[in-house]
Amino acid sequence: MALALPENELLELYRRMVLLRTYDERSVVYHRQGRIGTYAIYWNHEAIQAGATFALTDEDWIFPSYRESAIGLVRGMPVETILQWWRGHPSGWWSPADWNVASISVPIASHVPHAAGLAWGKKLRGEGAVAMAFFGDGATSEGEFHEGVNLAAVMNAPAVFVCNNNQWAISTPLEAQTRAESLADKAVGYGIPGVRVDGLDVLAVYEAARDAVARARAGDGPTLIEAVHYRAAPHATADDPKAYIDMQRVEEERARECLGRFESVLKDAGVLSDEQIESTRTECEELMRAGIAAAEAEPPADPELVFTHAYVDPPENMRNG
Amino acid sequence: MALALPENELLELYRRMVLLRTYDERSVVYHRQGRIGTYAIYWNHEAIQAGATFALTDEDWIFPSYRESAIGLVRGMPVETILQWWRGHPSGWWSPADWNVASISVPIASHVPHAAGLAWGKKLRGEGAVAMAFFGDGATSEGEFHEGVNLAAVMNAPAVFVCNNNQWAISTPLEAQTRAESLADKAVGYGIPGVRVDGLDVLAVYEAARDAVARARAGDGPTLIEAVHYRAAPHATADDPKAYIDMQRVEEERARECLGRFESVLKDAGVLSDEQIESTRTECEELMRAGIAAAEAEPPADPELVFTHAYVDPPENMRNG
Amino acid sequence: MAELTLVEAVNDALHCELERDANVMVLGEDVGRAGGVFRATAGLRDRFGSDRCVDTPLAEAGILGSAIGLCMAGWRPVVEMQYDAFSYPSLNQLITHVGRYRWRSGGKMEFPLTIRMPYGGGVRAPELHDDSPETYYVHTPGIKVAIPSTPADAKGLLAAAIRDPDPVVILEPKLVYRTARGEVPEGEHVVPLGQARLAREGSDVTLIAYGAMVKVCEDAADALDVSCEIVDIRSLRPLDEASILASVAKTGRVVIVHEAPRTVGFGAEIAALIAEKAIFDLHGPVLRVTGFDVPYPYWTIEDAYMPSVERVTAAVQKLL
Amino acid sequence: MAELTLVEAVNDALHCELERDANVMVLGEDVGRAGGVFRATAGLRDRFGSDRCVDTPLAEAGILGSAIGLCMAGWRPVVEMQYDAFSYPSLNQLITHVGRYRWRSGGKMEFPLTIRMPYGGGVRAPELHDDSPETYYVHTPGIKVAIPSTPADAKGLLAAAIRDPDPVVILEPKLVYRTARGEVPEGEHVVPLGQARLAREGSDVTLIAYGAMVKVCEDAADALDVSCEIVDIRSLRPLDEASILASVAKTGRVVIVHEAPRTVGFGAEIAALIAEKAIFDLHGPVLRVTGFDVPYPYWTIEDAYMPSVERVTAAVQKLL
Ligand SMILES: Cc1ncc(C[n+]2csc(CCOP(=O)(O)OP(=O)(O)O)c2C)c(N)n1
Ligand SMILES: Cc1ncc(C[n+]2csc(CCOP(=O)(O)OP(=O)(O)O)c2C)c(N)n1
Ligand SMILES: [Mg+2]
Ligand SMILES: [Mg+2]
Repeated sequence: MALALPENELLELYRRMVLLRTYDERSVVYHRQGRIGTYAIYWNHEAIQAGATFALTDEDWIFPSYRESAIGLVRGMPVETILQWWRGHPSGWWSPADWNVASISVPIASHVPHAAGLAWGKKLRGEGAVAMAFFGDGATSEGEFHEGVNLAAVMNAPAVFVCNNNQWAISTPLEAQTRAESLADKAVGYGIPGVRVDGLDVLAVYEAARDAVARARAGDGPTLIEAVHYRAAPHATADDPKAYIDMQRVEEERARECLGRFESVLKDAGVLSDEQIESTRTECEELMRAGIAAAEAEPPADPELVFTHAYVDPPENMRNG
Repeated sequence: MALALPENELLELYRRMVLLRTYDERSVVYHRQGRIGTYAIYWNHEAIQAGATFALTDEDWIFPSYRESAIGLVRGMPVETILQWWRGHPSGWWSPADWNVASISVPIASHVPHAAGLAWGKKLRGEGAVAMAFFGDGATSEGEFHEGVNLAAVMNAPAVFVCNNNQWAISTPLEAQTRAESLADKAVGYGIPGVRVDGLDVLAVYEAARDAVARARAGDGPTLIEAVHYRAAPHATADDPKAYIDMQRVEEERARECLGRFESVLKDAGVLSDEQIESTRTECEELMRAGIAAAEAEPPADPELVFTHAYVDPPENMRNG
Repeated sequence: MAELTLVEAVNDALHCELERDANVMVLGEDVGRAGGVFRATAGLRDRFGSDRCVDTPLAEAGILGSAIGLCMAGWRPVVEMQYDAFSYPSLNQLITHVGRYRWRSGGKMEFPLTIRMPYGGGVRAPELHDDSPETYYVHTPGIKVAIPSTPADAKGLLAAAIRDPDPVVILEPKLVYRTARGEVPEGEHVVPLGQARLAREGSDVTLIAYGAMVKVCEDAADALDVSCEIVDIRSLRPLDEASILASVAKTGRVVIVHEAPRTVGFGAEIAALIAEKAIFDLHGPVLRVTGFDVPYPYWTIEDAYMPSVERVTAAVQKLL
Repeated sequence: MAELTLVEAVNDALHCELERDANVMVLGEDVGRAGGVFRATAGLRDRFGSDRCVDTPLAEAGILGSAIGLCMAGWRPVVEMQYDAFSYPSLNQLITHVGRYRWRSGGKMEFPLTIRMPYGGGVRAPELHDDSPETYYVHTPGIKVAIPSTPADAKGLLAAAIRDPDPVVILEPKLVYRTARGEVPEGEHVVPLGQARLAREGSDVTLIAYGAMVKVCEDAADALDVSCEIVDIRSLRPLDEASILASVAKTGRVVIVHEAPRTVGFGAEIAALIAEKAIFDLHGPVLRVTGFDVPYPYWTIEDAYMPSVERVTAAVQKLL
């Protein structure tokens, strides 16, 4: 079958997936080694993150949750920046304006209205930028998801809402989260298109995002994309899923993981060789080695930073304590 | 055509509509006379309020918004109790447990989760009660509407959510509230039935509610009912719609009002005579006269009530100020 | 100079600031077609268009959250919350994002948004149209809070808030929206945040208040035959500690007045400030006349809840 | 008596109270299958069934709002908020309904619900896992608030909250969830709300704290060669004013310690209480050692934000 992208782009997309995968796998190791703090594992979410963002230009904005903490990598954000976020070091707090990547959103779904507002605001200015927000299946139960998507729809804002449906919210399964057939169904209530794709098929995710971005740019408003897969790793390094997940099922899911799948697609299409696989992986591992080294080489943060940046123009009594 | 109810029930339903209508029309007069405070007019919403609640038994709970302030009348709540609420007199605060009618909810949509919880809690106890919540079209934009309906759906709670779609939220028209074709569409995202009915056809509303209540009692969970009509009166006594509504349209809508419509249906069916119309109206006007008299006869509230009821077991310093 | 009511002054400020800066926009429930339920935004939609005075869906968290995104897109949003108690659904956005986003950006981005709302009791309204939520706002890091008591300050503080690079919450005392009338400078008028107003000079007792309680203090002062100094705080954060401490040093007697419930109301912060920095200036206890730690009551008895001239004068007499 | 950690004591209390009263149920995010992200609810689902220990959808306002309905249906819900900062989406329900509904019912209905959550900093966690939200709760009328610092109190105060006829918020200091170990009475154990705990007797200075800051005060007292009395407030509302005033009368010197930002933090209320009722007992200013009015920092520098032994001892030395 003909693939959705030219060869060079397929290889770039592949590189991004490998980079994200490498970042994730190394981070779990770094955590075990005590070199980073608690970390939210996104193993097997790479097809969604790389595929959806591949439909964007650099003018477009990305609104990640903690699950997409490393998504800035697709924009060339340094590995060490993201590592520092997980190391609790201030140099991990990038400026959204530098990368058009919003800060990692920790409160579930609370960034959905931000994406709606950015998209709306850009449209009001006649600037073409699209906003793409990432969130999970659990996030769709939050009021702020509802208010944000509805507002974007009403404002006809150029936004793309990508739901990473990994079927778990920590220990809460999807059936305890919603009674809907699919999360894409929620789009109906907002009067916008809802699309359901295989979250492990990077090209399917890309195509859905490409069409959604095209609609947004054409002035046809937001789209909700549900990328369905299964969380095949713990929620985070602190989490032990054995208590609530059938590990057998997890094993099966791990076997279906998205990167290997894309590799075989590319190999079958004669686009990717074992040498390229090898070199891409080593290149990314190199980046990680350099990244963690750079992070660890950074001097400890100046405690004075407790006070800087809270205000442009701080109240005198801010330091009283 | 055959009507959905036996004659005596049709007449009782009619009486309730007249009672609600009379309460509303008299209240606007009382407000002009300075005998009650600001008042949220529900003129032409009576078919929804009387029709939907007619499907309930007294064990079932009603969760009204300010727009359904007088809905307790269908349960026999004294007129003066509701008048006192609008007069800012403490005797207007009934106990929900006495009537299975929750307190008037002022924050939009905030009572939707209460109805979900009550329905769920009754089900857990094996008690058959259904919870019916009323809210407006604007309320469907609130996060608490979303969280409440979703939770009720997940818990398979015996709840009926009645959206009074009068197409305005104060001055905000429906198209600025949602991009959805209909508000009933929102049910899809919760995996529950969504039903759209003519909010001026009391029997249509009743039948939709009857079916929803039957589903709830049968253990099939919640239903969202959208009752479509048009706000043919100001939002409240304080509001002047001329600034934002086409008064021509309002005139047309007033001509289609729901009570007269039900009267002619009943007359055509030979169920209702002019004498009965006359007597029902005078009976209700009598109730109102007695009600306002009783309210005005009540001694002014004891300022001590500022402190009573805040706690079962109040902190000592509660009265410090 | 024009004589305006407080709410007219708010409207005047909005006209001036939208005129002055094309990045300023107003959003909220019923602010456009209706011009606001108190007419605070009247005329803006006609004058500046429906893109710069926007009727939003009924969703306070969505409104405030989208305002953060609007800031990222280069706008200076002025958000109206229709009433005090209806701002609560937006508290999560306020606390977790509005107050923290600039810090998150390493100081590289600004979130110059303004949140304004009518607040306070005494207006004979149904439940939840009477709250004084200033504690929820001023306790939240990253936020500034101002409360005018006069028309001129209502205009000047709102202008300052809109121009301020940080998020500012303006609480407008709805009780005096139409009864507070006064001279208001025409055109641009800015009252810097962080400066208290000496509403009245005096020597025996210092009355500290803000919003609608300033008038209550003035009436109490008139009713008393002691010399009362009245400090109108105006800006809760940044707080003008110097003016407060100077007045306490002068009088040695303090009564703090606010409508909000007493426990950790803003009066507690003022009292703590004095207990820390002016303890040796005091001739007696620091007294608070406040709302009580109970739900705001039914309006027929709200006068028993609201700080009154009687309660303020009684407190002053205790100190003499 | 068994030696338990603070979080084990919470779990123990929940087992006892669900056993004791068939109307008590637990609901929240991940409280069932996983037994809570801190294991505070571990074992409840197996023991009492999935109807009495419920994994809810991810919706804090929906959770707290439904708990109000559960009360109307005769339940005594115990709501877990997974973390301090994740309780904010439920503040609208808390302020507009939880604190007001009994009053609305003319005192005829009870809303005996409990909201419990881990709170506070120092745990080396990502953003928004470190907040101290007590001001938002204790300022809200109709709500009671308690904060344990020992395992025995964690069990006893939670039991008291669950049995209390009014809504109670329990904030559990997660910093010492596993490091605070101590003897905990087996079976039913209730510590009445409204009673402070004299953590240590002393004569020169009174240190007033709660939660994880009690330990900081104890360490500071050990480091100092002055006699420190330590009052563990335990219950912020109802507040044990008598114990605080008695200690101040004895020492005349006060340092109040909490993690929350300073402005209208609970320390302000304590200072205001003292400035009103104990002004003539004081030998010096009332000092506060608190978090700062800034967003809670990145964890590598959080120690510069958290009140420390050094900051407490420095404050004490200022008073001598
Ligand atoms: C408002 C809020 N409530 C609770 C939490 C705690 N929490 C962190 S992750 C998580 C589950 C999120 O599940 P989902 O939305 O499916 O995203 P996923 O983690 O599966 O990617 C929860 C409850 C939070 N971060 N924010
Ligand atoms: C949370 C909240 N925000 C704002 C308001 C102010 N307000 C009162 S009624 C209303 C419009 C409600 O419209 P809708 O939901 O359609 O109900 P209707 O009044 O048309 O019956 C608004 C915004 C409120 N009461 N609560
Ligand atoms: Mg998930
Ligand atoms: Mg409406």
